[in-house]
Amino acid sequence: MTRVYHNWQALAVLVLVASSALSLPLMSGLPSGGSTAIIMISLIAGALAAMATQLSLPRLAVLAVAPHLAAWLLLAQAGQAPGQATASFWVLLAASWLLAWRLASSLSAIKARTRGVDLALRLIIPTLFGVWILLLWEAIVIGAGIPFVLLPPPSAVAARFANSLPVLAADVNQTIFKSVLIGYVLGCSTGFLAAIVADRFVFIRRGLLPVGNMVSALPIIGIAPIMVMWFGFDWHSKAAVVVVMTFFPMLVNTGAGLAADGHMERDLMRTYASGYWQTLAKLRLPAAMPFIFNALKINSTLALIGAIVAEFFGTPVVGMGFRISTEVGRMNVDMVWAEIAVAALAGSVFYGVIALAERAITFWHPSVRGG
Amino acid sequence: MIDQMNALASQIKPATAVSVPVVEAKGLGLTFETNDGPVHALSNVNLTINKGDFVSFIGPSGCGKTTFLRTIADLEQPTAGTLSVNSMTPRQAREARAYGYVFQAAALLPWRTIERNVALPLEVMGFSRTDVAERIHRTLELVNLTGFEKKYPWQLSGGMQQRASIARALAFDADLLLMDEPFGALDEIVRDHLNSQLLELWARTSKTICFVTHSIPEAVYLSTKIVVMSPRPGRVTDVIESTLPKERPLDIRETPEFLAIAARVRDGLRAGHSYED
Amino acid sequence: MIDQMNALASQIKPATAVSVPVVEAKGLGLTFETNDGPVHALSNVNLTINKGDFVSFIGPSGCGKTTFLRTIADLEQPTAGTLSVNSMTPRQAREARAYGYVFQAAALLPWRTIERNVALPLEVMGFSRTDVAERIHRTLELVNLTGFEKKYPWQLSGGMQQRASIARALAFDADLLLMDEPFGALDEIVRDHLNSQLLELWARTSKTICFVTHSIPEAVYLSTKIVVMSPRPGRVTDVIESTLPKERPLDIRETPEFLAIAARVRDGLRAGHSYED
Amino acid sequence: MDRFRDKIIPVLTILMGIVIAWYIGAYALNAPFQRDLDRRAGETPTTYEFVVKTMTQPKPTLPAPHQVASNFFENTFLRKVSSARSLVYHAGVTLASTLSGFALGTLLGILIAVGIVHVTTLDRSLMPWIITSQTIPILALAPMIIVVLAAVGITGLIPKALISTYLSFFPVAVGMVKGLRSPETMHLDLMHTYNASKAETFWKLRLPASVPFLFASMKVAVAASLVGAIIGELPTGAVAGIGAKLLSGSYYSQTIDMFSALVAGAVVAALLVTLVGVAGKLVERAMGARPA
Amino acid sequence: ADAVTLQTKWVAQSQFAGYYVALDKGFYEEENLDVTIKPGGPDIAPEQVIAGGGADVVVTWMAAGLAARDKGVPLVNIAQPYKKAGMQLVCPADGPIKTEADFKGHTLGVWFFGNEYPFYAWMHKLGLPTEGGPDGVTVLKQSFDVQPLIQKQADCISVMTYNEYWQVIDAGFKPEDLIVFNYTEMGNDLLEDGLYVMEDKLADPAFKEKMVRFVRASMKGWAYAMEHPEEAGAIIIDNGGQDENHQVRMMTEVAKLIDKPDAKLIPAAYERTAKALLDQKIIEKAPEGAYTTEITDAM
Ligand SMILES: Nc1ncnc2c1ncn2[C@@H]1O[C@H](COP(=O)(O)OP(=O)(O)OP(=O)(O)O)[C@@H](O)[C@H]1O
Ligand SMILES: Nc1ncnc2c1ncn2[C@@H]1O[C@H](COP(=O)(O)OP(=O)(O)OP(=O)(O)O)[C@@H](O)[C@H]1O
Ligand SMILES: Cc1ncc(C[n+]2csc(CCO)c2C)c(N)n1
Ligand SMILES: [Mg+2]
Ligand SMILES: [Mg+2]
Repeated sequence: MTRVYHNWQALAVLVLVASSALSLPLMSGLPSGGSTAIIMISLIAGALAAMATQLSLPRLAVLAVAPHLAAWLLLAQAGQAPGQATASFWVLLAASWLLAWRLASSLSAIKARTRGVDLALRLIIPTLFGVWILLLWEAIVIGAGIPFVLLPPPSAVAARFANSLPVLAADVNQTIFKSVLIGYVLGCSTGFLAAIVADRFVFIRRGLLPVGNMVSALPIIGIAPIMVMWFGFDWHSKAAVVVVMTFFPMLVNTGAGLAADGHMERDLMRTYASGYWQTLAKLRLPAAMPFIFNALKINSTLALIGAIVAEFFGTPVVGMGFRISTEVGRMNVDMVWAEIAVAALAGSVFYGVIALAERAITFWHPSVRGG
Repeated sequence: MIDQMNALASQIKPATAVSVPVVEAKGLGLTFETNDGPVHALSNVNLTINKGDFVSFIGPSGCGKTTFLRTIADLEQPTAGTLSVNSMTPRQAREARAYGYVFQAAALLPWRTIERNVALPLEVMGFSRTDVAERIHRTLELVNLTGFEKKYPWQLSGGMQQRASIARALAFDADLLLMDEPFGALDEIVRDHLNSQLLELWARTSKTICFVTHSIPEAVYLSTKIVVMSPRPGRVTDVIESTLPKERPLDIRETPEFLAIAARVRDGLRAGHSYED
Repeated sequence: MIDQMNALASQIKPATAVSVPVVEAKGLGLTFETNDGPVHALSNVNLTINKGDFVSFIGPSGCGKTTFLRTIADLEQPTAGTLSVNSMTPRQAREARAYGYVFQAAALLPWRTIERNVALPLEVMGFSRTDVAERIHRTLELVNLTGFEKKYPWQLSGGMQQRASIARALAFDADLLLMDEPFGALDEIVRDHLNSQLLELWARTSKTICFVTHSIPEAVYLSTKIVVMSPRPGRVTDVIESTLPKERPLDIRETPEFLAIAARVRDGLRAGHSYED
Repeated sequence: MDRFRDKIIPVLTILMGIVIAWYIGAYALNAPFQRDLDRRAGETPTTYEFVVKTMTQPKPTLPAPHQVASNFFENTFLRKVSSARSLVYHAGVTLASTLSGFALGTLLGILIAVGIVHVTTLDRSLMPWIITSQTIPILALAPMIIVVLAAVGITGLIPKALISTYLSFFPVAVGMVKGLRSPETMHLDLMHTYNASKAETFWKLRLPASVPFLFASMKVAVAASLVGAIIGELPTGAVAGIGAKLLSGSYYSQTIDMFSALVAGAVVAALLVTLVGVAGKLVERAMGARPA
Repeated sequence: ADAVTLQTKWVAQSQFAGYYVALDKGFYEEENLDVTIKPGGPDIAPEQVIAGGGADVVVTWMAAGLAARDKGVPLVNIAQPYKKAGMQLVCPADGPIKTEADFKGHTLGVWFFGNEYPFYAWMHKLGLPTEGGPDGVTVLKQSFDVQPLIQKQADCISVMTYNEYWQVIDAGFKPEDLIVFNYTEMGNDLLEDGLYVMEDKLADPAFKEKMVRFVRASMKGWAYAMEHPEEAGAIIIDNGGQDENHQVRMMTEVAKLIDKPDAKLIPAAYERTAKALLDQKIIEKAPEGAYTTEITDAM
């Protein structure tokens, strides 16, 4: 029973490869050749290599090569006759994907002995996942012949990306380094200061926190056109949207964080007859750090979205939001996706930097200590 | 280390006990208002603690031991009677930094190393840099934590954390020590060890110590005065003045005198006890 | 309630102790791999626990008591030697639901009432509805919690929670009880009370009990066998067979025989003790 | 009485402050255009007349609170609910896609969290991508999504709901991963000693333990879902919904209409968040949580 | 009845009155057609919709249509209801811009999303760079309203004769307060709202015949709308339009652009449009077969 459980992907691959033989060729109108044979053989080899509860290193190596070789050849086939994929193409694609899954699960089962191996696994496994999303996307778009203007294949996006670096750089400069960063810093810091003020004066706290809680649930993005009206076309209005979007999460989270220190710790400071600012600096702000970082993380994605969407309502002719909306109108869908890739990349880096800072600063928190 | 402390203790003469009241409670009462109705945590407590006393509080769970200590520390406000600390209100005493408090849990700040934790009250109270360093060194040595200065609390065992929190309360040399079950998390041997160290310290510095415990032998071993409390409402049912000498080796615990006091405490305890808790 | 149990106990004859090994450890070792390097929690432990034994484990903090119990329960995997439970591997024993485990903290699920908490293992093990109801009733009565069935854990005092967790471990009538400092959080009076109840239960049902404690009197009072452990690496330094009779009134604790055993345990303990923890 | 003093008065004071700031802002922002108008018309009004004029423009840069209030009142209470001019109607449309997106998103989030907690492969490979997914400006993609889905014949409520789903699954997934991992080791060990299966551990331990996390993240998710629905309505041709109202308002610079649409959005948001909060409280109460 | 889905370029307004009137008055039904009109919106590209199969026929501007064709979406113009372009650039008379010579160094508002081509063609003709600086013009992506003019964020903005121009007037400007650059009058006009279908579908005679009926009914709708602007406005409001008076006025303005409701494409205008796009390299090769008169000829 457990044997079957561990090997179900491999078994399924064998079944799929066999059944793919029924509906050859891979592309209608394209004769099956040596490449089809290699695909099937490598898949079978991969499946056989995967037939074990614990995978040895050579088996793992075969498993690492097989699905990717097969997928690569499949893509090559699809490229020769776009939109002509037959059932057997899809079946073999599914088989390759199952093998890749098996590879990922055997990699995740490895208990790393050294830090280096652990780090490598931490990077390889999610990368594998990402690579397969792109592979499947490419195969589906090309195999099924989806119109370019609806969804371009990743390869076209990558090509466009490489060819448009100066434009992309200018857009990043406008949207990220002006609107997002400035708005983010302003919004987060004013939100933080407001939380301190609210904490200092009970009356303001009682009034402001419920209102802040309310407002942070509102669809603030709706003010984007109004901000453009008020602050003009350039990045100032985008930064203003970002400020408003990031202000309230920071206010609310910092407020919650300042209430999060233990009663006993607060009593401890009282026994020292510690003053407000001393208690704040030595106890309450450090205790609030996990909450503050939570807001910084939430805000990092909000800021990006806010700035890009605000560019839909008027902008100089540069910027990521501008490019996205303009290039859709020009049917340059590959450029749109290149811009999205940039946004995802920038957003992930932004998030990653904050996450690293969090690890460094809240090193003491159980969630960080635990791994 | 014990040797070293003995040496110290013989150099410094223990202060002779003149009856200066440090804590005076008269008709003290404290009622918590909860949504289930009022909880009478303390009721008509009359108690005088003199300078140099070592007072243990013992009683079943929920009888108000912690509440009484917290009231002394100005962490709770009495709802009846009067309470003075060093002839001041508890609030003035707190603001004069009259006492050190050891909580039941260690309550160390996880983002500070052990030495920074001990430094915390010193920073707040504005001690000089060199003084701080010297005091950290001295108190950590006292609780046997030398070598662990740079560790974070979670890197220490529960017992070591507890000792660090005691060091923190000792660091600024308050004359009154309030200790709420400080040795609850420790095993018998470590407890014995810390008990004797605490006695040494007390004998040497003539501090006044209020000490909450669940252990009868511990109470008897340590105290000059044992306060037995009983719950609902929390009140003092017995105050036992210890007849044991100030010098107490560990094996004093097998003497008939010791056992007699222990038996009296046990009876007092049992009387006030309800098995439901 | 004690009377009632006494009545019960006199009806049921205690099973005569035939030496059937329930737990057998041979050269048992367990090393944790941590990023600071390996921690030798257990090393070369040889121990046989027979059916009907009441075995106490005592030793300084960190000596591996919990780890040993967890290894028996198949919650940790030994890295050396062999361990059998009811002549099976620990894993098979666990899958056969051979034991009940009482954790150091009560570990009640806060969203279940006391009776639903006791029902938890019964649900998992697929007892019938009526059987479940009957067992809840019986075990809650045994630990003196009748009337608190519908209460949530936070509505009970620490001692009552602890008793509920004991009831939960008793509910499915495993022959082997593993108890990790079950009375650590209780005050002396409640502890005495529960100790005698546990003894009654044990005498009546001839269960095998493994019991971790920090209290020397408790260990001596309860056990037929006391295992003294010492740390770094965790190992068994002494196994003391108790010469006390099976019938043990509370005042047996003042007899010379009792004190002699206690002294031997204390010596064993002190020998293996390191003040660093 | 205490509740009044400690809760209501401070909130009212803050709201008052906001309204006053709003009036001042309305004057400041509307004054320049009013000056232009007067100059072109050759009028020289008194200060009082001028102030009144800045508060009564038909298309002000920032409408005054009373303008928004009366517009909101008119379009909410004085119109037939079925009429395309009724804010209730538009709020209803938005609510429908918000709720369906929210339901889908919550379900998806829970499923992902269950997968991540139980399957190591998913845990290792999925988490970074879930975070990346939220850095994609889905809102900027909304028009394309609407078009692409229309190409496969999916129109109406579903595309909007899918955008809401995309935005709302994230907080639920993250919160539930935390929640499902929140049981203490001791409780997990307890289940292990019972030889409980993964499923039993899930139903009896992990799931109940995750309930507070679930409701906390559902509060965030429902707000995100509303944003998704509104953005999804922008490119569907300004047919119906709060987003459509915002769009057609902006299309004709009808700032008053836009603001009252925003107010409607705020009311819907407050309602939804409160509802989730109350549901959470009820569930937790039923589960025996200690009253605060 | 034969189903036809029409995707318009923008939200329901009198710009598309002919189609809504034809639907409302039953002209489509008379031709045995079951027509669905999908309103557009900001950032809905009709070219994308039709490429994805979401519509049978779309209303779009020729520049966008040809650009899409260049990108591999084979759109064919089958009818051209709008004879003249409605785009113009307006500037406040008290501003810095009085003539084309004043543009240098100033900021101009432009609609993007496929509507920017006429503007760039014009600037190309004037030899003005559009990257800003003292010798060129600064371009702003303009929102869908006239706020940039009121807020003085741009020196001139794009308007349609039938729509935004009147919003400027409504905002308190008098016609004499405005300098107007009309693309048609300047001879810079590129063809606007035309009907486009996918080339491969046209190969099917049944589809062609269906389109003949569709265009015929639509133009009947247009003719009716031009005669009854009030009624057309009301119909638009019934279909989700806003502001009835505005829609009626829009209809009368649109009528001027339609001129004669025969939907015939004027080849010269087509050639000019194609050339302007080629000159700016918006399209790479001269379009071939991008229009057909077969449908309008068969009407
Ligand atoms: N903040 C509070 N609100 C309401 N009741 C309280 C509060 N603090 C304590 N009590 C109640 O007051 C009584 C005394 O509590 P206290 O903590 O002083 O007991 P204790 O003697 O320290 O018990 P333990 O030995 O368990 O620590 C208890 O019944 C407790 O429930
Ligand atoms: N999961 C683990 N990883 C690493 N080390 C561990 C782990 N669990 C226990 N240890 C170490 O193993 C040793 C034995 O621990 P164990 O919990 O068995 O002690 P114990 O005798 O139960 O102590 P206590 O009386 O404090 O409960 C300790 O040094 C502890 O730090
Ligand atoms: C984002 C966006 N902005 C402007 C236009 C321009 N436009 C083209 S036709 C039309 C209707 C005329 O009133 C308008 C405003 C657009 N399509 N999309
Ligand atoms: Mg207490
Ligand atoms: Mg232990």
